[in-house]
Amino acid sequence: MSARVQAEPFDLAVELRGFGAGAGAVVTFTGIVRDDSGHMAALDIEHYPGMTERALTDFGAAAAARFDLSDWRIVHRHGRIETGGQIMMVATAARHRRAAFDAADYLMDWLKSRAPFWKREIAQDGSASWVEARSNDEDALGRW
Amino acid sequence: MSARVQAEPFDLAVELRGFGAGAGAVVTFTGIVRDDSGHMAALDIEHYPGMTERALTDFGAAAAARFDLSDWRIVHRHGRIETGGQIMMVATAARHRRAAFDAADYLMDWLKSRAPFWKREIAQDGSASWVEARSNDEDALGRW
Amino acid sequence: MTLEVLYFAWLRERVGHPRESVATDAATVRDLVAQLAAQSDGHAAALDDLATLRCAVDQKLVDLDTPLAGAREVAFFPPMTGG
Amino acid sequence: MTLEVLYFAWLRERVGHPRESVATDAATVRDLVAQLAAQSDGHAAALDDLATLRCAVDQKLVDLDTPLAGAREVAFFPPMTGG
Repeated sequence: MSARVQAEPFDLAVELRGFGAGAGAVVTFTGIVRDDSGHMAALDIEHYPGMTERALTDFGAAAAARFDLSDWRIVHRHGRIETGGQIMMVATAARHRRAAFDAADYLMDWLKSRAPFWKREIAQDGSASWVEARSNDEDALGRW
Repeated sequence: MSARVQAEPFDLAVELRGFGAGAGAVVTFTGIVRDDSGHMAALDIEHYPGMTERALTDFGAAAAARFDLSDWRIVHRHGRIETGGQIMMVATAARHRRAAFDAADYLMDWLKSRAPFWKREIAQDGSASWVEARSNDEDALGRW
Repeated sequence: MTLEVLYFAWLRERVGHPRESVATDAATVRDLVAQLAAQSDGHAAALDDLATLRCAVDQKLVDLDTPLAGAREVAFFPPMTGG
Repeated sequence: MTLEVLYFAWLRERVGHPRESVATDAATVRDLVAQLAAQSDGHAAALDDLATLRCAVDQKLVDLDTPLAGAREVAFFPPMTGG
């Protein structure tokens, strides 16, 4: 049961070592920098130190209570991440499959629009533009 | 894009090496032997060699087409698996989160009631009993 | 025709063996089930409940009314419990 | 009171710096926004669109009508894009 914000890459295998002992179902989600335009070099992710850790810990605790998780983990990176690099991961462990899936989905919805991260796309020519929030990310919270 | 049936344990980290290159979202599900009764020692999983591989490959291909996956993997074990051991995993890679989540969920629904595996619970006293199919596993397919 | 018939899980246990070659004129899976059920008490017990009986013809899941013409391998088993 | 005010993402770029200490009598976040927007063209541009403006008081997300009594740190930023 932990949340971390870090510049360094993470290793899913290391994060899952000993994760969810006693659970029946473990779900992981990994977000990866994707180049949709064909011109992107990297993402640069700004965050709000202090608030970020607090928000992620609150989301994890809320998910654990709601879905009766036996374990959860959130790792989110900040700073520059090249195309193809991992941005973040969540892992959830529960007795049953449905709870593990739903909890991971729930955490992602909260991360997308309530965790203080801001993505900037860095193009191959060095120009940068802030990623705009999508209204359906906000709408997604209405599901829960 | 592969399905495997094996007696040996698998290592999620090894399975994910190079998995989903170019995707934006990777979801994994891992099923673990859970002792609900407090008396269980292991699961023993029987399968239908030949048909199993075919069924898993068909499910994977169907999920790939339906959810536009860039990659998928299914590994399912057979034989004796001690409590706490991994039973199976699916991994899905897609451009977007929703597709990766839904595809993993879809594959699990199919695996649960259409892949030729039969679980037997081995109690600590050596007695064995076949796991009964749950009607909601069957119902779950109606979602898709 | 001669079919290779396979049994899995508790059907296998009740029949007493995992496979057998069966000479049959059965037109459908349902006809074959009736023929097999008459073969022994174990077969009868294994094939008793048609509502929960699952069947594959040449390794594809089918229902009981599937024709057997051209089939080589027929498998019977209880509802699956994988995943 | 004196508040520590933080800006993130393109709000930070428009304001020109990431944080500042602000002496204020503002009763609510909305009052504070009005005071800050009058401070410079950069502030005005950053705080222009109240519909998309997001705010945290002492590191908790709040809406614009939240009272500032007892607050120490107020942050302004655009809609978040994590995950």
